[in-house]
Amino acid sequence: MTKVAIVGAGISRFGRRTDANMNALAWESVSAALEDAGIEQKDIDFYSVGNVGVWSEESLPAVTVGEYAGLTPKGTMRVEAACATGSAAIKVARDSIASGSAKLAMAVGLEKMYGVPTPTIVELIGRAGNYFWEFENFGLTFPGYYALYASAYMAKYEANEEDLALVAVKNHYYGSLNPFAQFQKQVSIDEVMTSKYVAHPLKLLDSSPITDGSAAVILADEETARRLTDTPVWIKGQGVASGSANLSKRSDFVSLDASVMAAKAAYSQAGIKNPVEEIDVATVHDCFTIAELMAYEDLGFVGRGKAVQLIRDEQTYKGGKIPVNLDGGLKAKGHPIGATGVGMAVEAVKQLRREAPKSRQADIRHGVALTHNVGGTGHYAYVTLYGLN
Amino acid sequence: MTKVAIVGAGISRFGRRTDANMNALAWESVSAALEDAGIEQKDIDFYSVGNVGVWSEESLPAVTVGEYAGLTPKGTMRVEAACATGSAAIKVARDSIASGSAKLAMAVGLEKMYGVPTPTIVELIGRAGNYFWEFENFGLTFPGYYALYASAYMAKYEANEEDLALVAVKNHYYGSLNPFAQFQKQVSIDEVMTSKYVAHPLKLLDSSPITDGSAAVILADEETARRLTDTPVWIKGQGVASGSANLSKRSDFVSLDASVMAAKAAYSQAGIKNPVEEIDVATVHDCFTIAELMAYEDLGFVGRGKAVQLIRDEQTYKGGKIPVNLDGGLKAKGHPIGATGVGMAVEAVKQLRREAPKSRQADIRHGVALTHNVGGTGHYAYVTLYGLN
Amino acid sequence: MNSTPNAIKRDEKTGDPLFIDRRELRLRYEIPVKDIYPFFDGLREGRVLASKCKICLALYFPPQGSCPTCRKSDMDWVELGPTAKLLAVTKVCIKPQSFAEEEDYILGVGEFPEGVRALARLLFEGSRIPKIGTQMRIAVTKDSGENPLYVFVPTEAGSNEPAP
Amino acid sequence: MNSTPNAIKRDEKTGDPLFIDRRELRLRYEIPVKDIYPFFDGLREGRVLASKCKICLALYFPPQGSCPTCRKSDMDWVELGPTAKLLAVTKVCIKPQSFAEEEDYILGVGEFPEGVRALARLLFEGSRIPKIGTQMRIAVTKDSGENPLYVFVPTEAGSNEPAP
Ligand SMILES: [Zn+2]
Ligand SMILES: [Zn+2]
Repeated sequence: MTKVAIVGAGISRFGRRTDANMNALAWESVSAALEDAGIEQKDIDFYSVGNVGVWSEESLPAVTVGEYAGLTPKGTMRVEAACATGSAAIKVARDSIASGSAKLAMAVGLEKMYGVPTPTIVELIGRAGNYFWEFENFGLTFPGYYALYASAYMAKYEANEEDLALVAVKNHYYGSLNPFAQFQKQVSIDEVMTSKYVAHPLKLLDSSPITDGSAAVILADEETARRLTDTPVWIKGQGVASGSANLSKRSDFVSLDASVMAAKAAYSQAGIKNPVEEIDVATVHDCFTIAELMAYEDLGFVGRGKAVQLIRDEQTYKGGKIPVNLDGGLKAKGHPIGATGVGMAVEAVKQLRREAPKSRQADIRHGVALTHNVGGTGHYAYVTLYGLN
Repeated sequence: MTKVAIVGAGISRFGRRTDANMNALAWESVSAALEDAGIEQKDIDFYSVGNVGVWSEESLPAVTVGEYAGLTPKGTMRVEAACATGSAAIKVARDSIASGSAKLAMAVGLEKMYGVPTPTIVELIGRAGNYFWEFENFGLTFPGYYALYASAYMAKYEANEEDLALVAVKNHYYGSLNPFAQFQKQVSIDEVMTSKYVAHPLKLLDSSPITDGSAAVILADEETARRLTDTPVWIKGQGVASGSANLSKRSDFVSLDASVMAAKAAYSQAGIKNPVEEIDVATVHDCFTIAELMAYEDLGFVGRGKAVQLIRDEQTYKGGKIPVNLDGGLKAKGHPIGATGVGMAVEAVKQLRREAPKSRQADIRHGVALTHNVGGTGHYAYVTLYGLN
Repeated sequence: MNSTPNAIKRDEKTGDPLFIDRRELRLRYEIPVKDIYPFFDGLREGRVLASKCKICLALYFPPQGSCPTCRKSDMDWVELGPTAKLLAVTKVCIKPQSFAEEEDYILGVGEFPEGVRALARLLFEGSRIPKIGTQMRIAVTKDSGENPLYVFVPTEAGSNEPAP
Repeated sequence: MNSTPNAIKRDEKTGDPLFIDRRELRLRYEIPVKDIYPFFDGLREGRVLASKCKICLALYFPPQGSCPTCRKSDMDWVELGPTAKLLAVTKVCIKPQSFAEEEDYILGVGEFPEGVRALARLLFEGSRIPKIGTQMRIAVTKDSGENPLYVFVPTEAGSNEPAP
């Protein structure tokens, strides 16, 4: 495959953004990415826009963002892969280049969730999955999906709610160091444990928030990348897999098969044999605390049932065996659904270029970062490896 | 660019499909495409699903279709480019192969519009474009968009409503010969002229209908294609462009700039110098009769203002200079938004393989077919050239 | 601010001006069920039916009208249950808008001996969350609109929970 | 069919069974307008304002708060009009659900001498559709909810239409 690199990255402030409409919100990251790459809109051959929408007013966001940001008349499309939408947008931009149809492409991730009241957002997220057999009949919610996994995981591996809380404590700690994060404050185990149940056994502080935000990356072919920058961040591999729509089609509830498959494919493409040894920093899909624990195992950071020990030992903090979510993760940085995967890529770029604030900059030894972006509850999984070489 | 070919194509019956839910509707074309290609689901490396949705119940159609059709756990995403969604799905599948990340990929186009009542569908289509400045304030509808173009085109080139009607007469004639079409009956000029105004000067019979339907194509790299079939249909070029979201940002209303740009790019990639001489058959985006006339000019079939003479002279009928929409077009075959572009590809494949019914089979001399798929009113344009060589 | 146009309000927390859409979109879907109609027939008779491919004998729940392996639409309809083992469970506390009026409810995935699984509400005494591994019985009750709906209930022998 | 469950109805044309969703989704958006608030201020004063980049002088209508060329958010606000030339026009007869109560309405795109264009309703006597090329005047009226809204009306000199 033709080598493709990220040559520009930008991100908006995440949070409840009543000050910016969809297009203006996208522009914050698009302009930052153009600035970072040192290029103009006319240099872009194609752009993809990752947006789930329905909670926001524009039904053709790729076009409205393009007009606002001066990207018209470039070719474009919108993509959706639930909460992995941002990574799907990166795949489309990358394949456009790798196929030879573009030299420079942009992937924009965008979500404006606070366009409707919170109960409506809960409704809309709940409808994802299999509508008739899960939502229409039973009112299964999105936290409910992950709560089902948490119930089975905790029963099988004798984990408890305090173990889940450790993930929230870590990610809020790093969120407190990230000025772009939605929650820039630490939380204690007690605060997590006394927060209200959203879907038993998951509590409010086990959950990522509702978020508005955008992120953008600019991708280039090898020649263009080397011309534009001394520190291109190469996409070394990307694995993509899907899981059943109906959760009842899954055979167990302790692991996301799609994550396992996507990781395997990405490692194989990137030549990674021992992830913990060869990866400097990872951002994983912690929409709920249980999701981060399952990710440790699904990505091969530890064996089955060993994730709890990894977080108890603080081995996923900076300086640990495998630092995870040093940007605060979805949990504290926020989870603007369509932007999340692109935001992960932005973080990978900053970490690999050693541009993160010192307090949360990982030790870059191998020059390899991983992003793990899950759509729904393993309905989609996109695992991507980024590298300095 | 790596050569990519279509090796399997399938389509569902188009119409008001109260007998099939979204997944079952998709399965009709997916199973036909698998059958046509002579492969099984496990052979597919990646599939894209083109679906606009909101009028239908499933918000993660790529996943629910995958589960129903036995495509899980293959990698997937949903794509959207308004009415050009199907062509965007083909781009994603093609680039997946051309980039080397897949050998066999499927593009599925799907739309179930009759999931809600007609006034709600009119509302949802109207909201596409720029929501606040066009819909919220003024209630501009989708037919209204094209009607604005019709008013300017007719004024500038002294065309009249009868000229528009000629397009409807032609496409209904071919629809009457297509058992998969929504309208399998001819209409007279009188019937078109006496049908009610939808958005002046466009009438009901100037307009494509609301449609449920699906279509699927299977794409392969050169080696796989040659192994699977003796008649691969190669993608010779694909141009992609966009137009402003706000119609008021357009400088004139007689041509879709995005179509012109996309055609130019596609012709350049495919080495087409004189479209009318080198293309055997075209399917163009006739969501309204005016759209087909503008397409004749935007695609370079005739000079500016000459489209009316082309249809008056019946030169876009079978046997004419450039046969257009021998499947009935969006006008009579139907326009299931996300499926339309894939349905165009299916028609190109059948025409090039000389598998269309004799009464509407074009004379294949150069082995080249064109599809022109517009999203919104030139908000997106995808022009694709297919060939036997 | 008196002179703010009607359609614009100030956000309570940030004070930012927000234009309040005058156009409400209401969506209520009509979902074709022709190919799985035997399921609804069964439900009315108090039975929960899965579809079974006559060719490869694959069992589908939720039921579907075609078998993607055989590419045929030739299905038998077979009854599930009565017992299933609880694989995963939750109590939904933050509810979607359209379930806002309901009490917190318990949902779980039960696995039948035939190998298929179903998600359904759990109706156990006192809204108790049963343990993973509990044997349950599938039953048909009615939803608030008098439509038949399947649920999991304790087995006739009692809760039948695994030892701690 | 008496025994059809409540939630299932037969389609009137095809007789196919359709499950009628019990969950209605209602959507009404709140759209941030902070960066273009001067536009709404202007509208209340009867003026239609475009934003103009202080650096490159590019004019934006609909207005936007940032200039994508200069990558700055430093805008002047300038009044459009009063006259514009009609470039394209339609009368909307089949209306969306949320406009169902309104009479058929006329919409057109007018081009201002400054080069920018606007889409708006046309209020001409007798709901007449004016000819392409007609000179019009932009004005501010109120929508049914008493919110100010811009429209095109005949110029003060009369309809000012081009000769046929
Ligand atoms: Zn079978
Ligand atoms: Zn400027």
